[in-house]
Amino acid sequence: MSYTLKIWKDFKNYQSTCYRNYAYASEGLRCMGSTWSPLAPLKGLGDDVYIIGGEPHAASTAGTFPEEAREDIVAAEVAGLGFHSCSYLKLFVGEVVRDQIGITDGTIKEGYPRPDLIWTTHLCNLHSKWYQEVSRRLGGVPLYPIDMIGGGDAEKDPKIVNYVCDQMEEGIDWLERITGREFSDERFIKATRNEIKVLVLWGNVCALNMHAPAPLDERRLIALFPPAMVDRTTDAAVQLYERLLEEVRHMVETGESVVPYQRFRIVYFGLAHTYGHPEIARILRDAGAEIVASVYTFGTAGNFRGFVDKQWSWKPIDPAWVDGLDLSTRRDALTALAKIVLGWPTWQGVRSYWALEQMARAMVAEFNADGLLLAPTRSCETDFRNGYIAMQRIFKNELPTIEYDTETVDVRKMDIPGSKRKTELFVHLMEAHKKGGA
Amino acid sequence: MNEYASINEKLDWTGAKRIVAGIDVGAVSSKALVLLDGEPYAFSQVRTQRPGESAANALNAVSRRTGLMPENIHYTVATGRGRSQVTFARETVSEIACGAAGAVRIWGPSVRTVLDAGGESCKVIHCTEKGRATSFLWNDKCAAGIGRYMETFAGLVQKKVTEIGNIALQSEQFPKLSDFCPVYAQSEALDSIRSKVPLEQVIAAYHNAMAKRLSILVGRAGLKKDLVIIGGLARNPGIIHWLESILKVSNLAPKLEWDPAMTVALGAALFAESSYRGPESRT
Amino acid sequence: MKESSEAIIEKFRRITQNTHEYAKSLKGKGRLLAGYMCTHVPEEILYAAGIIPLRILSAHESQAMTRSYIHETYCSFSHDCAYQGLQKNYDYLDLLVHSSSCIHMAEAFNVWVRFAGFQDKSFLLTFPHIIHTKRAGGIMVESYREFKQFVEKFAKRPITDDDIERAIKVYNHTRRLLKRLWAFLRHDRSPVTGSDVAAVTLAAQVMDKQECNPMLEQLIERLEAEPGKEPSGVRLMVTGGACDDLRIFDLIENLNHSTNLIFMDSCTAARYFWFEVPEDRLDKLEAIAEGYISRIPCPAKDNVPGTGEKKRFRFIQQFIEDYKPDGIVFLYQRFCSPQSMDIVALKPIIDMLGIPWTELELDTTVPVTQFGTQLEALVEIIKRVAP
Amino acid sequence: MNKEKFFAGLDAGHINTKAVIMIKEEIIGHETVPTGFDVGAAAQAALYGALQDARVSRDKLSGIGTTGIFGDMVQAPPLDVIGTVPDYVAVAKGALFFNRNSRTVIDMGGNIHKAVRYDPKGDLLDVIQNDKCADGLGIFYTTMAKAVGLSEAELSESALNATGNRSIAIQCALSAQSDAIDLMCQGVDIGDVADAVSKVIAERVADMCTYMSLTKEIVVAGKLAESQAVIKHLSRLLKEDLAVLDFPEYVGAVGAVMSCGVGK
Repeated sequence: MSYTLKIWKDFKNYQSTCYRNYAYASEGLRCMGSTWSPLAPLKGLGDDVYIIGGEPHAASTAGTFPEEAREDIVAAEVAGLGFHSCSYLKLFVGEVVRDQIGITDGTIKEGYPRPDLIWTTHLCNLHSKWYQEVSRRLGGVPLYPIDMIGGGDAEKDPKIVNYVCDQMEEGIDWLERITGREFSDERFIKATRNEIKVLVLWGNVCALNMHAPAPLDERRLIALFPPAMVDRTTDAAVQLYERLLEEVRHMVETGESVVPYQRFRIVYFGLAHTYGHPEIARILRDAGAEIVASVYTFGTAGNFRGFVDKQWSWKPIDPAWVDGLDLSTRRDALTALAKIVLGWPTWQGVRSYWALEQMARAMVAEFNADGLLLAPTRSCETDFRNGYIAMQRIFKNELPTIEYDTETVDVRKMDIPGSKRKTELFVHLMEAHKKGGA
Repeated sequence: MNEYASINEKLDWTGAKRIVAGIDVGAVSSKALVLLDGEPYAFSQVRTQRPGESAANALNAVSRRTGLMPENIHYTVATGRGRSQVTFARETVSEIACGAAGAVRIWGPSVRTVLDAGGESCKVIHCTEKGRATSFLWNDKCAAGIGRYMETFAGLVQKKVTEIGNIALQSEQFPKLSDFCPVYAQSEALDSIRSKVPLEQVIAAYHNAMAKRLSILVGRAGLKKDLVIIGGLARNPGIIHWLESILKVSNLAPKLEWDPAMTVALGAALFAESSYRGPESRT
Repeated sequence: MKESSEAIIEKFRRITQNTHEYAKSLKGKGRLLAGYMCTHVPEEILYAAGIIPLRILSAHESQAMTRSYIHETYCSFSHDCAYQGLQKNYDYLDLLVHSSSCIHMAEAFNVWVRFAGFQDKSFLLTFPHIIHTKRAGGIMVESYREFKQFVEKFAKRPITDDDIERAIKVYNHTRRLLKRLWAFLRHDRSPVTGSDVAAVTLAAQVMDKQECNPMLEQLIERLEAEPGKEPSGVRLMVTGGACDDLRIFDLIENLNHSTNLIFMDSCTAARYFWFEVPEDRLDKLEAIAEGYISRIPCPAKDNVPGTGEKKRFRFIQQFIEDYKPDGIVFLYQRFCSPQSMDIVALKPIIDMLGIPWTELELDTTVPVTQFGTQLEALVEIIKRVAP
Repeated sequence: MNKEKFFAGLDAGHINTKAVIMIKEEIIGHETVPTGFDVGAAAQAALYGALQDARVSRDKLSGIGTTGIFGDMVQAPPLDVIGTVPDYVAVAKGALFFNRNSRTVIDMGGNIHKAVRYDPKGDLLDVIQNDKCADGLGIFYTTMAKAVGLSEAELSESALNATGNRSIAIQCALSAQSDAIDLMCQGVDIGDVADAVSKVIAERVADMCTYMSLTKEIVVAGKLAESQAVIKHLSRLLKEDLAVLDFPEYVGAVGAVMSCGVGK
């Protein structure tokens, strides 16, 4: 009997409310940028700060309006964007070009709401160039990119942590200049604690999937982390994730799962596509194979123990640690924030093959995986493509490993036939492996 | 169609003052077009295999049809991807300039955008009312070979390339194929055998996808009206239908009296005509 | 009898054709060699320790063997460079140095380190991904310091400030000479062709600067003495990404129409040397950082915090003003996303200036008739050709 | 004669559907027809063609084993299918049938290619399938033969006689075709173009194979295996001796029979 999450609706509502606030806010501040950035500084400007983030927005638009999404991407290409650029980016810019915005509640608002400022990060080749293009198209929106230098265990490198802190500190002056508002450290510090808390709570939820049966599947995981991406600085967000953790803990205690039939446990590296492409998920499900751990859903907006003396672990961080953090000064808060953000698994893998490999090894071991599924994203300039091919080379002889191309939101580039073929083969190889064959 | 030649019976070359030829050595087929005193007289088309030979073959096809011998031709201009191999041409001009010149000669001075949908490449050309190219966009690598892949696709569905275009008109509803890359589209089409999609729908979907890809190139270059389409794919009603509906334009269908695949060769012939008459004739 | 400019250029060209042979000749002289894949590596620090830095170049050999190491959608330059490692073509290198670069070249570096035996003889410099942050200089100095310590340990000798100052001056000299060479292209009747300048510039990236500089001086001296070549034809400027395939530049100057290649804005051409490191500063590493920040930015790192401006565009507009191109060729690696993000914003500017352009999408192979047609069509448009 | 047990193997691929008729360990008839978007009809046609070739009447068939990408779609009566196996299983069994010492088979089909490693019983040890961008290599080969006006056999022939050493893009069949045509338009000798075409196919297949340890003996199946030019380059790139199986196109179909536990 598969379990139904009680908290599901509240998550959807939280997400939609955030987008509605951004789309329809009559006053207050509209802030745009990768929500894959430290968000708390924005909240130092007040509670009436509404955020829209590139990746989560593009992803949810594609999830909510597949056909619109396809047209958005085409519109961006017609507008001259690169045929091989990030398709999250193209979908996002496509909405600007078409002067409309889709909201997760299923409505489309005519007239693209112009942001007051753009606050974002830069790590891959495109992250901040994305918003340069948006800014250009909207006639020059002030843009502050933070150089998220690093990869590997950057969060342990004081020179990098300081570099990121200094940029945020200057960023705060910039925010005051641009908005003419006074920056409240009190608000900022509160938001910082919330932000870190949510990231740690999500890490705890994910780690519970180490149990068998894993309480959550990829489809739920991909739907449950966006709120943390959209705006994780609020009390509401913290409460959501506390309640989620509670509920999933209870599932584990009672041995329940959203998909109880789990013959094979799969570790997945790639942007979640099984959500948008049930036909692939179905092949796995029919064979009782479930993705129980994935670096994208876990590590994009979640923190774990990570590197402890050069050894990676997906074990969770005790949420109480967050309450104990000393955030008495602005610099304290910035430092804590820089460390937590630099500690995101997805980023540590971007520019460090050894970190990526260690994460994969740890995930396979800690989540007791029967197979490794690698799905590099064709258009992704970050770690959702880097190193993946080499990983197949490295892991293939250790456990059943399959690799096929996928895409974030551009269905035109997905390898549906190939991924179906290879998924069937994957199941076959895991069967054989269990029997002591392949 | 391995060799084909047509002739304007109303004209007679024996009395002509100026006999010039345009040779368009394309990636898939080579065409020759002869002007008599500036009027289109004969046209031929052969497969391109060895560009030099194919160019000659195209001209010979005209000779066989008309008795007009290569030595009777006063001036020849070569164009197309294989133009450098046409040893008997007096000069060469790019298919961009020729496409613009030819299109305006056929469709008139209102033409501003020419979509040349050929066998191996697609170009979008902007031009003046006098047929001078002012800018162009060449297909990106992922949109190469749409024309030849259409032939291959016809083979896979076991139809003639001349008939699939009409079959494509039979369905408006179908599961979409990738409109990013012909190889993906081909693979997805083959995969749709499994989902038992009716063949005419697969054919329609493939045309829709390729037309979508072409329309992205047109949009990217900028659609200035009037738009006309030339090249081999312009003969394909399915492509025309979907281009019209995607780009929201009309009358893309070829003129009855004019084979759009001849347009670039006509342009080359126009260059030959003006070169033969001398610089003063240049517009 | 003095060597003619042609003879000197031929020498440079031969070096670009036989980079391994040339490098091994340096090794024969007992020099240590360090290869690097991205021009953000501070060559001065290596040079100060007596190590010759040379840029790892591709071989334009169409191969698929790297597809099982790097994803399809990485540029052909990174695939080709990775292949050179897997083929052991650079095994004579004592060291492989890289600075956090675009993701594509970073993957090529990873392949060398993981699969081509460079694990224990490689160094990755932490380098800003945004070159214009206020603190970029600061963190560069810190990582240069770490790098300097590594090099000292590797070369088993201390690197003094004087060593670095000497290296800075040698490299600045090369940069000034290259600028003087390029200056010929500004004028009508240039005594040197753009494709030759491209070849010389490429050679300079794999040469010991102490051998390179005298050759450059000689060449410039000869060229200054020579009358210009035939009046220039259509002036074409290249702007884009890495391209070490000289066949492209030769093609641009060997069309049916007379053309001159007058500028190449790319990291294998102008971006490599179009800056100087301040001399005689107290803090040498700070000076180097300042110099490298003042370069024509790589599109992947170009974003001014606060405004989001692309500084690279200022350079390009200046080059257009100074070198007066009739047409522009966007020459970029297929799959290089930072480039395409720049081109989409550059086109409107170029259009406003009324300069025709075309795009050449680079792969390992050169489709001569396609590129040739695109370029001839561009020239015809510039010359307003019509029947 | 009536005691003899006849079995049929059907391999329904993307491009072609192949049928063999076997008695014991002997292939007595075979036939290939284009799949052409009607798997059922193609299967029937291939089967009856093979039966005619074997001079065996339909009712003598004791059973049919099917495989291939659409192997599970030919179940429609009157075909009495006794078993269906995935293409990678069949090709392993088939390869073992043709060569008892083989342990790895490289299968180069019309639209996809793969390599399979197996134990002495023909059971899977490892499988690798091609990347998306490497789809359609067989189709590409056929298209290029047509483009230069040669048969596929002639294409291989002229490639083997090539004098130059030309390269074309390896990104995908599309880029390769585009480059090959570019060479043609430069007036490059057809043999050199053919060689470049064969080389690019071998490059893609060889690269895929490097993911796996290829246990000896290594054999090659699939229609592309008929191209000596491709095999020459493939063996050079893998630095391995490759044995092309007899009837390379029918390895899957034979494997389908073997997989049904018959023919023993």
